Amino acid sequence: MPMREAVSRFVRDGDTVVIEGFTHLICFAAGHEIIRQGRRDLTLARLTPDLIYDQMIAAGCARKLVFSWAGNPGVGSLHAFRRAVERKTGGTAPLEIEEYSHFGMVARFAAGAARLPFWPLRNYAGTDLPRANPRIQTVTCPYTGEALAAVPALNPDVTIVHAQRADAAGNTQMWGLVGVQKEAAFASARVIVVVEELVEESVIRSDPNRTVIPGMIVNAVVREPWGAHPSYAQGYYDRDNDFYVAWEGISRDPAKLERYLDEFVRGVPDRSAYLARQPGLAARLKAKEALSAGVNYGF
Amino acid sequence: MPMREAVSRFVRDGDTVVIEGFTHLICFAAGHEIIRQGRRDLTLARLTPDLIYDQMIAAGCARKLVFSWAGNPGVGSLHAFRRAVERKTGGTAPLEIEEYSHFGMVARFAAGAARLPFWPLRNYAGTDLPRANPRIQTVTCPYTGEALAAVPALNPDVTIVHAQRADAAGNTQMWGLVGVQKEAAFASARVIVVVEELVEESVIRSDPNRTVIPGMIVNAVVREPWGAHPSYAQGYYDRDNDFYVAWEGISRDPAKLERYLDEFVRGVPDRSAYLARQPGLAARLKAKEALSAGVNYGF
Amino acid sequence: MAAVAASELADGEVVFVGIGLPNLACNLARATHAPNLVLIYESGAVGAVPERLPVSIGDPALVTGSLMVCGMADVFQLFLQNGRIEVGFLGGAQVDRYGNINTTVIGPYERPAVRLPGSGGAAEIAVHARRTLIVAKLNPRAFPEQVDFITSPGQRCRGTARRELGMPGAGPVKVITDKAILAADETTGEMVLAALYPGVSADEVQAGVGWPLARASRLGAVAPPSGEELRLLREVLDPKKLYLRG
Amino acid sequence: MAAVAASELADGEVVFVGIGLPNLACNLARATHAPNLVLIYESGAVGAVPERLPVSIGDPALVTGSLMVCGMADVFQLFLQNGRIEVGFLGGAQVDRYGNINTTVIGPYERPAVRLPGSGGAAEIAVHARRTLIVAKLNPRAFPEQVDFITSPGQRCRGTARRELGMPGAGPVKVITDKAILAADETTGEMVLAALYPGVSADEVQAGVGWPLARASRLGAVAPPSGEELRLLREVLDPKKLYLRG
Repeated sequence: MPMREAVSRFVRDGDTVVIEGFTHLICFAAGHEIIRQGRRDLTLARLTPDLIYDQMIAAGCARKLVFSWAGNPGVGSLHAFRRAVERKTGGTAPLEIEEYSHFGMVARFAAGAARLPFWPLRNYAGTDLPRANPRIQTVTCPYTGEALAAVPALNPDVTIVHAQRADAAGNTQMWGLVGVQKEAAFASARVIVVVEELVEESVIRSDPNRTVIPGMIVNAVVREPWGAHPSYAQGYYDRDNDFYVAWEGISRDPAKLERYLDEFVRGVPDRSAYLARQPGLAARLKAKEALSAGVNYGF
Repeated sequence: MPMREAVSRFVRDGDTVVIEGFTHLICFAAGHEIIRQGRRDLTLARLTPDLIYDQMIAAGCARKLVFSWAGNPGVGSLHAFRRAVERKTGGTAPLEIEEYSHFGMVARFAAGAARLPFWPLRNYAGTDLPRANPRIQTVTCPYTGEALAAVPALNPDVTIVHAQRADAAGNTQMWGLVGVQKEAAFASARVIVVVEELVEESVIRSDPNRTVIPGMIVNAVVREPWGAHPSYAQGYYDRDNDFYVAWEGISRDPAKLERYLDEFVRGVPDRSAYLARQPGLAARLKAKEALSAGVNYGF
Repeated sequence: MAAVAASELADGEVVFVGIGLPNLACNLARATHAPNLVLIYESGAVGAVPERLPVSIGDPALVTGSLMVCGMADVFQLFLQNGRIEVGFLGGAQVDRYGNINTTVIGPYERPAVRLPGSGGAAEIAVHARRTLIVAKLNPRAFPEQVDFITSPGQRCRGTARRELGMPGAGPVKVITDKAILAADETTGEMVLAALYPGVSADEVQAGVGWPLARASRLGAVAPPSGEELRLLREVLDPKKLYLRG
Repeated sequence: MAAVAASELADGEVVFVGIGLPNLACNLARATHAPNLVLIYESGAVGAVPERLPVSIGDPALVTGSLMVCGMADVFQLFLQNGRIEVGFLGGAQVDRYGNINTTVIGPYERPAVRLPGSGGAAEIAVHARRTLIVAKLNPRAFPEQVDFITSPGQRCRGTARRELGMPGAGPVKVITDKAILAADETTGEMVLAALYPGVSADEVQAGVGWPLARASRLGAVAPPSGEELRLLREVLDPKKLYLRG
């Protein structure tokens, strides 16, 4: 399914949207298409909003952000996010925030995926996080009587997962850092899978332990090579660290950020056009080969 | 480390011992060595006691069994277990039992692995299981107020995991059915890993997503090819279904069972001698080849 | 029974498969009217396409060529508790008037006459699968008015209706026997006679059931297996008659 | 600072590594006295041997050739909450008298003067790691008497001692700065001056700290980095000076 159709059918105004991926496999292609289609009032949730949510916030898609670490990893700030939260001039409409730690967000997805209303964890004693976010509660252990922290389930309307490969039915395999993608997908009412390669079912069946998301929970499969750029796909292309560094300068200046969106997001019809504007990417970022050996599944 | 030394150093009288593996990768070699070394008063825990715990119960190693399904899969009963619980003549000392469902046992290991005192699950409404086992409790959700089922953490003294391969430091990879081995190992105070093949660290490092148990939680690594027989190892050898069928006749008759233990367990010094008494195994059970392709970990 | 069970499955459904007859029924359905049935085994194999009839639910043939293999924590939390399983198959030593199943003990729990294997995954399948199908041969000891021990909850457990107990799934909707199909009455939750096999009388069915068996308002007739179904079962799916006994 | 942080690590320890200086320190320790240090990143890479200095904790170089890659649910539940992490490294915009760290906001939470990134994994690292090391440059705004927001708990949180809050880990035992090492007093939990860098006076340290700095009973001297350490840092580990600024 083309990305345009997947977003048009499965992402709606007002939805809670999750584009997951911890540094790795962040689906910028889907985020850009959501901006192009002008979605509004979204609750954007993920551990690390990263550049893609900064762009979506700048583009006015977001009403609320649910997160645990909002920065530009190794570089600095997400300035569109900061302007919205600090209510600085040049910021868009105020952004509601709901904040956890990484463990708290992971636990929220785990609860959502298991369809439990909460998840217990040992955390937050002594911190100001429960004061800032009253949804962080405690639960009493029926055996020891002790109070553990609890976070509520997160069940998104739609989760978008980028992966190395899937078959046409959405049986999806990924390797390298897998973050919380499995939990987010199982927690979600709808799932869009975006892949570097669409492969035959036989490829999936030849190594079933690598399957992270089964086709039965997937609503749309989109083939979009380089769809995670400037994030990366292990075995396909490296992270575009130069762009992450450049984002500091772009996002700090609202006018520059607008120009970026006009040129690379709103100003292109789709991902191929986005790539066509950056002809040097493959030469700079294409992955070298470091193949693993296969294993025997016979009996 | 030889199996004899691993059991001698890390399995003690009175321990809670887990030899996990769901049909697949059940470490009979370790169970037999525990019988040979005459361990007593063990609490044996696993989802499916299978033939190995039936043998350990018959040999008098067990004081208590913690489980969720005690049968001979596809064949019939575990008769040593039944005699002990039904207190029939020919049974050994009475066996204390603590019984859950599979989900309950999985949840107990999950809690143990996460070092939480309990794990919540939706289960047991309407069943007689909580009446039979008062350790099955309820926990109140802090968000919805509803009562969910809870089971207590299971933290074994020692868990024994059989796997296809590990390096000398115990970094362990397995594929095919992986059951609850990861959770059981992380829940455990001590971990013994038994493998078909000891491999170079570089083999492990070439495919890190396949690593299920990290060396840092492993106390001993034992190389013991065919150590799971009559259970199986995907890619190495098939399950010895004939032996599972034969066990019905052997275990039904306490005298036959004793003769079996004398000949194949107590009567052999180690696993090689056990295998030497069954020369046709490889011809009958050696796995055919069904290799998966490798994937690229480069960047 | 295998053919009748197979006919209860719709194409594309996600089925939690137990070993034995249910496995045979699922593979028959896949070979006939439901090629897109997704078979999930509690061992962790998803979308299995076994090239031989599996002897256990942990058979290596369920892994080779499957779509996904996951750990059991995922099976129970992400698939079953998540509500992704549409049909669960259950059997048992005892099935009672309300579809409660006993696979734990005959006699008192503390001092059983017969110790059965226990729940395995059956308790949670009965709680979570959107509907369950019970497969069991008729005889009065296997179909008592009330089971000795409720391992898997039915439509009414010791006087309390399933709905009041807050269970997500619809529970046992049908009991497929070797002589007839019983079905849960929507109002009372009681298992009533719903359809007879060819040549079987209602009295014969009553003789195998330990409670006064009511009848569904419209009594159906179970079609006999087709020649093709019999051929598949006998020649392709279970040539060694591992499960097709009797 | 990198060399001082490296010297705090013992061979064979399991370290939860953050990006930047901690990463440099860990790799320096591995290259010198602690070749068996196990590096775990919150991204899921265990036993990483990065062939280039990682730019982020999710860098692909941390995956290639690592011992294990696991999901983040495992990182936080099976490694961190399980108690397997011996050392956690933390930094922060503000560090206070009791080692509480703020990486959330400067100013009030609802209307911050500066919005910082937030906790990430820092809150749970401070709770669970058996001990944590804080790395931060001295200056009075970064070392206030009390942080604006406690993101990661120290030895005493808003009047309550760590032990009373039931946290498994020992919390921040040392603060490694660019001029001195502060250490938590075992009785009061207060960060006190423990050791001075060569040529630094206690007054200079006090000038960078927003509370009256007590002294440990025995004041130590921090050894300067060896030639070999400097060579490794400058030529091998961070030749592009990604983290070795200033």
